[in-house]
Amino acid sequence: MLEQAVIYTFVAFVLIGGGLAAFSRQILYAIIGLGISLLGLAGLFLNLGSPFVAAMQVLIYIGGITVAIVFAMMLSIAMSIRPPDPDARKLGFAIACAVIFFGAVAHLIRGAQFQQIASPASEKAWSVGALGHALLTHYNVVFETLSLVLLLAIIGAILIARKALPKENS
Amino acid sequence: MTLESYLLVGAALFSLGLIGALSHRNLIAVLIGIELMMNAASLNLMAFNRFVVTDPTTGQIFVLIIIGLAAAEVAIFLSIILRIYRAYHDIDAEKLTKLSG
Amino acid sequence: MENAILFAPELICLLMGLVLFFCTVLNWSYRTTRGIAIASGIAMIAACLWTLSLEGEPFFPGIYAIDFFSQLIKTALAVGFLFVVIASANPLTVDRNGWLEVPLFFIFSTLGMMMMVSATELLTLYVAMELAAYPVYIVVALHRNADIGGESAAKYTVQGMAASAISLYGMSFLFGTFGSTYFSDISIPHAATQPIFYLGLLLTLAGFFFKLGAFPFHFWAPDTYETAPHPVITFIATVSKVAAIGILCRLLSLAMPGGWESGHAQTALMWASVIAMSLGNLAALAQKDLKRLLGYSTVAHAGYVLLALQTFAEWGLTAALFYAIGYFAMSFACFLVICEIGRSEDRITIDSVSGLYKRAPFLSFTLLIGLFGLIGLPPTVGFVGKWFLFSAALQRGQFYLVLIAAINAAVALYYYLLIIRQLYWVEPATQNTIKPTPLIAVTAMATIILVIAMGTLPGPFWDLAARAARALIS
Amino acid sequence: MDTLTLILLTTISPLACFIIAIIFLVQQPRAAQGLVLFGSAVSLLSAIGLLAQGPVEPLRFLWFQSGAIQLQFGFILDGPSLMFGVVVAFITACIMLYSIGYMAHDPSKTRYFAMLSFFAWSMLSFVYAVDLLQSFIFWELVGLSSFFLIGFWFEKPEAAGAARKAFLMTRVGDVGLFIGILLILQLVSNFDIPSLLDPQTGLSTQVSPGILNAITLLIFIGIMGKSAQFPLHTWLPDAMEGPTPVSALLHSATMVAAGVFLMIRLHPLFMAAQDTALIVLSIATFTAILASTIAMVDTDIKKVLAYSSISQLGFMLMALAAGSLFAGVFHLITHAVFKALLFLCSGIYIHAYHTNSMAEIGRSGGRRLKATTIGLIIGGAALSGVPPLAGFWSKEEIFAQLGHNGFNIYMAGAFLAAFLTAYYTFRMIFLITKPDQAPASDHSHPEPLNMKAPVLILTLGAIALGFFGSNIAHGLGLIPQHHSVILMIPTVGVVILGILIAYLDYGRDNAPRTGFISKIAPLNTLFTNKWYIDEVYRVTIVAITHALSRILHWIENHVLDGNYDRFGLGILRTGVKSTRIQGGWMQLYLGWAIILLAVVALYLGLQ
Repeated sequence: MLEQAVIYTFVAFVLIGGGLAAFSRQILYAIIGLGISLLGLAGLFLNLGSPFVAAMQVLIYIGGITVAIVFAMMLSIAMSIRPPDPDARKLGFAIACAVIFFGAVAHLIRGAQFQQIASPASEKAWSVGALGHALLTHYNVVFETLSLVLLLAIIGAILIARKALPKENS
Repeated sequence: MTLESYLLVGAALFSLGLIGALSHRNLIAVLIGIELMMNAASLNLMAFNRFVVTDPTTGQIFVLIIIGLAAAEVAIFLSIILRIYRAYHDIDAEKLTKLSG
Repeated sequence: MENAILFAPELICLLMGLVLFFCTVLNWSYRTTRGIAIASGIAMIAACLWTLSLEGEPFFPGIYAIDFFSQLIKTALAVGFLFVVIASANPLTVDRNGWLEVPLFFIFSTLGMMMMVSATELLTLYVAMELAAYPVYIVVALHRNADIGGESAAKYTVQGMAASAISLYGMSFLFGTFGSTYFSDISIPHAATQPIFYLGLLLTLAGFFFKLGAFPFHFWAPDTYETAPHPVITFIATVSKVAAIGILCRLLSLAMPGGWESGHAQTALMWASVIAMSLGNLAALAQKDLKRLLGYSTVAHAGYVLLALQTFAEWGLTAALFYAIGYFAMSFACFLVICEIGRSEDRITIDSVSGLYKRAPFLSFTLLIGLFGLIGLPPTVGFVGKWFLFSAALQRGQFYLVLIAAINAAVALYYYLLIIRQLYWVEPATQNTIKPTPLIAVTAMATIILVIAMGTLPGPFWDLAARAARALIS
Repeated sequence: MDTLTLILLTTISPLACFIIAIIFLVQQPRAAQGLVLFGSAVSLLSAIGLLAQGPVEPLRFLWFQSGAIQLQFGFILDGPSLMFGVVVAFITACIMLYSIGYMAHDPSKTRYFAMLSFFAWSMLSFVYAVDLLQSFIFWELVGLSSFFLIGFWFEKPEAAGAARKAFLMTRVGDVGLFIGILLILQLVSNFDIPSLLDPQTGLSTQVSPGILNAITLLIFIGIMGKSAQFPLHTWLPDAMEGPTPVSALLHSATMVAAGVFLMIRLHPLFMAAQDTALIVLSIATFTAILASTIAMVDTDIKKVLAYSSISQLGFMLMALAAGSLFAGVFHLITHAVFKALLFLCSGIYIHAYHTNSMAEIGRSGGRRLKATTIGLIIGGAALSGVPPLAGFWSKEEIFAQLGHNGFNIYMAGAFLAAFLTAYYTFRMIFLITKPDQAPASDHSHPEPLNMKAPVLILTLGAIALGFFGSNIAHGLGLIPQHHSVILMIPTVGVVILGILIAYLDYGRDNAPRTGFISKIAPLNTLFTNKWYIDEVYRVTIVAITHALSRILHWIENHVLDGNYDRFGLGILRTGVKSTRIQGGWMQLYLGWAIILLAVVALYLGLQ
């Protein structure tokens, strides 16, 4: 019973946070919404049996990515100014798109029959050790590639954000 | 909760992300919307991982990789935002006419 | 050791990428860096040719496949990389700060594309796809005018990220349907009963449609083509198109046996094809900006390729691969000229090429051949390639589809001819002649020869494509 | 020499000359000219050699094979291709010879001769093509090379425009042809022309009459474009902007004849498709009359000849549609010779007096160029159908065919067109030879020998060719029919009537020098304005295209570029220093894409 309540709390986190992120006109609230939503997700991950991924979600996503977004916002936006006027037509269109998409996907999900397994896999299969082993055997290419992508992203980010030299050729 | 309800939560999160990405004029808000969409995929993967798959490592690794890629993506995108901000910060009238012409 | 040989092209790509990275760290001159990049391109081609007929799985089984298909596409990618680096001899439109890094990002993007066509597992595919995409996001932003570059990069990146999120969401359903990320576990008979599988496939394809610039994810193409720095857009328009067609072939080949009968995916692709080609050609009619016009023409050509792919047959697959290589050559011919004549201009309008035959006879001839190819005139690969694409659809009895395509090809003639007229029949505004360097002249010559040779002697190229297609299906 | 060597010599030598000239001889125009002329001579001699050997089995080579599909190339060596191949090679050789004088002072002679050679290669390969796809490829190449030749003087905006118009209009036709070919591919997966035409197993036995009508009609659209039949004819008169030898080559004997030749090639198919044959007959008759009426009021000598070509092509198609292969081929060959002759003569006048106006040529003393004037009169008479010159015999054959098969209305139309032909031809001759005022002074110099020689050769051809009708019929494997003298009477009658009226209007000593048609003002205006067909195009097709592109442009400006404005201005106005996504345009599209995906997904779900 209590477990159920906790899960539903997490689901509520996810959806309320998502709603805040989607509808808020104040960019800071949107970021907070994203944080709440991600936190809820981390809870759901925990509930789905993966404490490691949940921890990573909190550490990297909330601790890293969201904070980076906050910094970018502070660097680029004067916080005090009035948010832009809402564009009702655009919002309506976006909501319509989302509702149609959700309807279609929900319909398909409800109609789908997945080959579900009877009981969750053993505790051992979920362990961090198993994950690490798989990353270095099965998925070593993926792992290496990911590190390459991160390296490139860092170089690129520095390069793009670097202040441009005065133009020589104009 | 059943698999189906997890998937529905995922779909709802995706749709919320879609609203964020489609309705905002602010690039950061758009980025947030897209992050939500990616997280909906993560939720799906974890749910399938728990209910469908016999070996649960794959889904978890998938989600970990998504988190890593999202970090890279955000880094690039934020630097682009800073670049645009800077370009328009020291904007002058001449530049404007150049753009609109 | 054997695995290292199988993985040789990617390994060389990676190593040379690191060398290029050191070039940027040590702040060597752009000449040197480009020279190293050219050398790495040649080394990559050599490695690809060396491994061309090898087969195997260098990593954990099922993750990564080396077969004739992947190696053929990799060869094309390596050639493309080499050509693009040669074409970016003097990339004035790129931010002066970023010159050194441009070859670096190109080579890593190429690496990502190479891995993409070899990946036989969803996660590997996804990571490779992002490795291919991120460097391009970065270089698009490196326009010398921060405003233009930022604009177009923001648009391109938002579209790309949204498409890859959609793709990812689709992949999660594929994972759920089969309980595995390995392509080899995907069984169509089982899936055909599951509508959710089609949802997954549809959403996954969306990401690749984005790369290809195909309907409905094409709308980034004209804008980005117009505003991105010339060498960058050359890369996007040539190399990444080859990779996109390649990966589409790989994904669709999964549904090959019996794909036609199941029908749904086919119907969707068919409509995508028809709308893409009609929309692209109609919109191109009104364009004044040369790069933008070519952007719309890309959309149309993606439609032609889909025409063959939606047949879900070996012949169609072969035709698409053949056209991918041909399209690479044709569009490179156009973009090479754009890079050369527009070194110092941000925008290339149709007027920029007026009277080019007087200022640069050889370059204008190159552009002419490229345009003839895109029009689909006989001595070029454009004609034979379109012929193969169309006959693939005809073999499925889709006469009306081909009819639409043929009318589209005729409409397209008009705007290409507009450029040709500008090239040869209008007096140039300036008299400065443009003399390409010997290296660029040789590259242009090689492109022309490729366009003509594939058009007149399609046999050997077709055999290569057919062999690749068979490798995919089996 | 064996057949293979001969056919390769015929077709490949112009190509080889083109490649060598364009790559190595750009700086040596004299060498290029000599080489190209040599190549064309080789080609002509081999073509004659082939004709001497007589019809043989087609030669086929595999070009490309994959699975069930195979593409072949090869050479069909039957009556029509052997004879027409010789005509093409012959006319090309004459025109190259003539061009030496005509283009003597042109700075880019190499390019000119190389393109002529390229053209000869594509045309000859088209004539001998055994495979329908091969035919189509060379058909396109013929169009492409004529695009370059018409636009040769691209400094002139008219020439550039004309080249573009020619290319676009013939391409409209080509789409029809291409679709027809694709239809054949889909239905029978076979492009081999002899087996398609086979009366027992060919295309006509495998598909329903309706489909056959559709296929042949689509092919006829291609023919309409290439052979300048109504309503796709307006490019041909404009295409006279090219150098006159090019006009002579392309618009009398070869390029426009490609359409007619395609119909000759596929004649059995057209005969099996009754409805198409009737449509072809109507369009051809109408075109023949239409073009003649325009020719009788135009003042530009090349334009008159151009319209005359259109009208004569109509005659050929009439003959073919009425069922006579022989009449069509015969008229094609005779017309090639006398029309080339007329163009060359006009070229000499234009070269000498620098004017295209017939009256001006006459006033400047056109008749002093003796050899040319004789050529003009003989060629004109042959065109009009004065017995016993070439045109008489071939036209008589057409009338006989129409009468024989009971196409009475069409026969009446043909007589009308023949009458008009005689009238406008002699109007031209009289305007040049009997000027209204005596030439001021004699400053003309005699035509150079290398321009005179082709004229003389072609004059002989125009006189003699008519008597070879039975040989041509024999070459086609037919037995020539002998027609009654009764039928020749009206044929000769209309010709004499036409000449007589032309004499009254222009020829006699105090002639009014205005055509009889000017008394009927509305018709005169109609004809002078070329039946307003270009205007109709301008207000319909061109306007629609422009409107469409303007709408798209508006969308671009107001939906797309407008957002650039809003982007920048928004920042200034509100001072919001936020980074906004550039306008709603992109998000709108992304939204539509999502909706589309959702709808497709739903569609899948509801299955």
